[in-house]
Amino acid sequence: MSTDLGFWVLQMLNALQLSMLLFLLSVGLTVIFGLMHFVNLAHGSLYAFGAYVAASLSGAFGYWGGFVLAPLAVAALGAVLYFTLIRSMRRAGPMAQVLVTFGLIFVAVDATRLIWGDLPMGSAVPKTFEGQLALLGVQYPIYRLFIIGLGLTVLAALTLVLSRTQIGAMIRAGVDNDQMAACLGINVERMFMSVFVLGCALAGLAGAVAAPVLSVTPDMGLQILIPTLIVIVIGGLGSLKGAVVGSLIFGFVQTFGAVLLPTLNSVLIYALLAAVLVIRPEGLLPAKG
Amino acid sequence: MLETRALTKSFGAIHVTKGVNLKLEKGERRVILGPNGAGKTTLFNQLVGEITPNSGSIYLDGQDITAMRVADRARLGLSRSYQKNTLFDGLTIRENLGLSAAVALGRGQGLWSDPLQSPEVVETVREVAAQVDLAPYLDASVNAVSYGIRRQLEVGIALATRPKVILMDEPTSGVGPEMSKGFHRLLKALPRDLTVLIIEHDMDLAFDVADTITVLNYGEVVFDGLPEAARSSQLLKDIYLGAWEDA
Amino acid sequence: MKTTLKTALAGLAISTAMSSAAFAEDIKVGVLLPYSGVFAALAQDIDDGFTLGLETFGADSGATFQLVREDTEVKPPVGLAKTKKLVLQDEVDVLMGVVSSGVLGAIRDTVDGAKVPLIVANAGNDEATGKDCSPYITRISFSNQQVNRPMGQWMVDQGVKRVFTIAPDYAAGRQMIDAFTTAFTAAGGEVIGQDWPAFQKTQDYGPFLANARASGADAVFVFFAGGEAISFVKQYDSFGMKAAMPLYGSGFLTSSLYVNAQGPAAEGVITALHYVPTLDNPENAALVAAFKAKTGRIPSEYAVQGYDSARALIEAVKSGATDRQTLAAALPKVSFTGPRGELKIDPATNNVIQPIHVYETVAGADGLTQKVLATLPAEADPANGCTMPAAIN
Amino acid sequence: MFRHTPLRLTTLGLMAAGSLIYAIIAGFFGLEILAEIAILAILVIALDLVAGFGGMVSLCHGALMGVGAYAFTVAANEAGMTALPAMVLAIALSAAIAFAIGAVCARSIGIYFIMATLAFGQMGYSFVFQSSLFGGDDGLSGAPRLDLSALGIDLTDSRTFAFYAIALVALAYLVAALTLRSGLGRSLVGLHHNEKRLRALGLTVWRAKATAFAISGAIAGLAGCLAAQHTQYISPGLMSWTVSGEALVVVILGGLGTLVGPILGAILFVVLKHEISSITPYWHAIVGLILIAVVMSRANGVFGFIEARIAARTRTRKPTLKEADADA
Repeated sequence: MSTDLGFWVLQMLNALQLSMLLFLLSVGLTVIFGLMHFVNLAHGSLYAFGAYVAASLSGAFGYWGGFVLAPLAVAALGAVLYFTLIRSMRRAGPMAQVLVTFGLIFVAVDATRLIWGDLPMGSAVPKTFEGQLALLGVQYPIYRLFIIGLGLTVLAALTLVLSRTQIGAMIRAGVDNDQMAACLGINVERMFMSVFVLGCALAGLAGAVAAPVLSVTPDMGLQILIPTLIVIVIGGLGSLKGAVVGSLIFGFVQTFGAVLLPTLNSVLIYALLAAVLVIRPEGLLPAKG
Repeated sequence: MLETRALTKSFGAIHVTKGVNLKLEKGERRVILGPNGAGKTTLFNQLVGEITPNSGSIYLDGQDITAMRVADRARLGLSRSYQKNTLFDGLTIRENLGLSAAVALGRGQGLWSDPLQSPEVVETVREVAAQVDLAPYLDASVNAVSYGIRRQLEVGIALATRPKVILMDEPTSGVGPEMSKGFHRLLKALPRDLTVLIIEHDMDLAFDVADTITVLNYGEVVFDGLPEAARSSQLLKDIYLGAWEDA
Repeated sequence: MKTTLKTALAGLAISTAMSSAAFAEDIKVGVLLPYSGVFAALAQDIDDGFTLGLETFGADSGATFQLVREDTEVKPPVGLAKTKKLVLQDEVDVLMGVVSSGVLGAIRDTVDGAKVPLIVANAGNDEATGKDCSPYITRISFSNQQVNRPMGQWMVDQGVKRVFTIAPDYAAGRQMIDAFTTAFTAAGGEVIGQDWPAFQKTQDYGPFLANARASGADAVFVFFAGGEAISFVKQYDSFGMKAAMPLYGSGFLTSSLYVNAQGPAAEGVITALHYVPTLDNPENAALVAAFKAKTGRIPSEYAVQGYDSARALIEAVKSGATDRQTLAAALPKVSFTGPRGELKIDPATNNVIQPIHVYETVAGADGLTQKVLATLPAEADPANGCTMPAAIN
Repeated sequence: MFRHTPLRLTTLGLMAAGSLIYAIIAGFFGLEILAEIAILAILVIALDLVAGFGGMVSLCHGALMGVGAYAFTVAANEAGMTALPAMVLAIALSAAIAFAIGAVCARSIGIYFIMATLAFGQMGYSFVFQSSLFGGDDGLSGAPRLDLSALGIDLTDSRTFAFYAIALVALAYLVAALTLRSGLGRSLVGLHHNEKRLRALGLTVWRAKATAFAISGAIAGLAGCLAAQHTQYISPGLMSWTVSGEALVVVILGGLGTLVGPILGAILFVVLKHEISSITPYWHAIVGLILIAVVMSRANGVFGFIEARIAARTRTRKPTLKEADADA
């Protein structure tokens, strides 16, 4: 440990970077839940799929090719899932949804093994983002700053869309009360599909962005699932603010836990989740009431 | 038997009950009248502890129960039925009544025997089934019987706890006039030592059952007295019927 | 329930060409590998290496080898059930495989109790040839301490005096690092800090890298394997730490199996392992050529472990072993010069004794390759509480 | 509420007879499979008790099983207890921990309950994984088997052990069935259908939930003891959330809230897994597809499907057990 200010700045940036990566992943999941009351355990698998697509396209199309195409590919997969499974499971209750999407995880892991093999893949950081940047007295990897920036951009864009646009108003109405939304003449079905597909695209984007930082392995979706769930449950299912707060809490607890309480680190986040659920059974910032 | 003193509850700036004073004697049958939104159900919710009042106090049999939890009040002999059916769907009517009786007998956490087959529970189920006319349907699933029967079960479950005080929230809500009348006949046949508080919006039926009448409007008690006095009260007609017509 | 019959039939059988059918022995080999799960790639390499080894050396052994493959799924209870199946139902003469130390720990008592020889082709936990050693368990792969211990002295010799260590918080991680630090401090080095990120739960190594950088160490010594190794090496590079604080580690970090996914980030990382595909000896040249011809891949350390397991089995058969009892007695006595160099089995522990190769990952003509910097002499592990019973036959 | 319909009794009888006969004739590997089925069956009985009847869908039952397995092994190996007291202690500890989890999670419902139990389970998993006392990820070996030599029973023999495992399944079933018949069991079913009403009738809801969870935890602990005695080796993998997820899969596959169905599910699952994994290493995908198909079919698992068919044919009363969260 260090008393050096730069050290703590560095750790702050690390925490922020992890938070933003988790935010990209959890925001789609939480908005889908808020709107459709659908629990998609396979969300992590969509992220893995995005990472694989990005990593395998980076050879032919470069980083930016994967950056653009991976979210699109995952969105397309999301649309297929929506029409085959999700739509008919919407009213089936949380347990049936948990189980169907649990089954999907099994299928997804083996599908990635069949398509891309068992060996991990990697992709490179784009040339423009190689190296480090001097910031607040520390040298920090540019690519990580890019992740932070991207997370903030997506957050800003989603906030704008939700608060300023008509579709945003519809989504908010839908989260508050689906019957009311239907009464207002909103095509609920189409809105659900768009939101689901958008959530998938964001998961794909998170995968594409994570690919150069992490290794791309068949079980990466399963590994990220628990952190993502913790984020949205701490934050409160269904709310954008909750996803932000949850991501920040997770990122900071994980990072500073590793620095300050290394022996307890892996238990810490679960203890925090349990504490939140005991005190606020619906999370810190639930979408409703 | 049941008493409230200056019971007040507000949600934000809106008072749903405002300084409500009620006093029921043992065996009294009181009907609460009032237009929609007068705070009748909110009053019930406070009496049984499902919501907490902002101020004021509640006494059951002389004991201050204001801060007591729902289940603890129930165990002291306070029981209620709901305006919207709150049954154990999927179970049979016998099981619904039996569960209620078993819990009230303190056997809801027992591990060693089936309370539904214990003599006390069987006897209670039989008696309550007779009181609310459910004997022919005992083995039917709740899902399989008509709405009217379910309404009777709603009250039956509350009765099966063998309460000292029973609160009924519009027991005949949504039920046709014929059935409604029959139901009031059943109510009148209840033992005289049971203290009954009923929310009712059908005035004729209310006057038929009530020993005393309380009228709530905008959360305040605007009338408290005998049915005859209520019937002739101009104030009651203005407020109650006026609001009724507005609604 | 027809499971029993079907699984028995499902084991693929291969047989090698026989030169003299006159005294042909039929050796039934139970192969225990995690064909599904996170170590599936390792299982494939070991399996390919093993079958190549049988084809290469089996021809003049006078025996045929029938393989019964079972998937351990990297789950100890599954591995145990499959072991019992192979031992009790298929009645195999010898077991081969086991990637994870957890599975090895789970099956140890069963193997020992049933007196079936087991050739360990990967799992490196020190106990297996330490306090939990068995005359029936012969390890042809490596032990966690064996791979890392020699780096302690070597790094001090290179002028590295102060290190920071990082490894995942699980048994293998601790054993690898502890073996290194013990040797390193004994040689006069100083360990100035240690971090143990949660195993398979850590996505971001940033916090640990910041700790390492703040420590002011001369170098960082780490152990990571598989996907974690890729993430770590890339993140280490992205923080620009390689220049000021060179990265050393256990050789699994930059294994030839994973190094291409790490890309340029792995260049300059110096690690030690019992095998790298660029070792310059005729045995290795033969292996690399044959393995490439068979699979199109470069053999990894896992492939060579499978390959040498086959070689050891065949050497034992050639010495006259034919069944469980004789194979168990013969296996610890084998010694040969293979792609890794000269191998023999330590009679005190039944662990392999082999040279360790220090190598640097460098850019080559097609992708990354390994430049061997030093070959450190073979050294037996301390017995660590292993008391091997006297000869078993 | 839980009833022993003729179909259920028949199915139980057939499964008991089938497994006993199989235990007599099976080969060595068959006996392994039988023990594996028994462990899973006990775990899913525990899970069905709370999830199927009480609507408390738990993702920490794998961890509770792990508590039983670890407590048993540590008590026997480190504290030097003999197998029977170690078993009693392990089951009591599982029950106590389950009681605490149940009490803490009593206010959470639906997906929040699932997530809260997931958190507690993973907490235990992470703790054991890193704890040197519990052998970390390498696990612990050397758990003893119950010594019944006084009765002339030798549990080190695989065949005898299989009979013992079947007996423990019967014990777990009996405990679960008796619990469901008890006042607590009746309340549990009532809670699932209408928690608010039961509270208004005077039930201390958190205590009923926690007690039911404790009994379920005790049964899971028994599964853990059996697992530890079977493999005589335990590892943290036992406690991972995916074990709980798989148990939930088995409950659904068999028929939620039927108690008999999940046992059938355990048999099907283990046999299916071995069949498919002997054909392809990609068996997870096939199990996943089967699971999706079963849940999508809206039938209450295999046994629920059979029950519904027979009910429809004989036109007797409708099965009263609905999908766990039909009212969620």
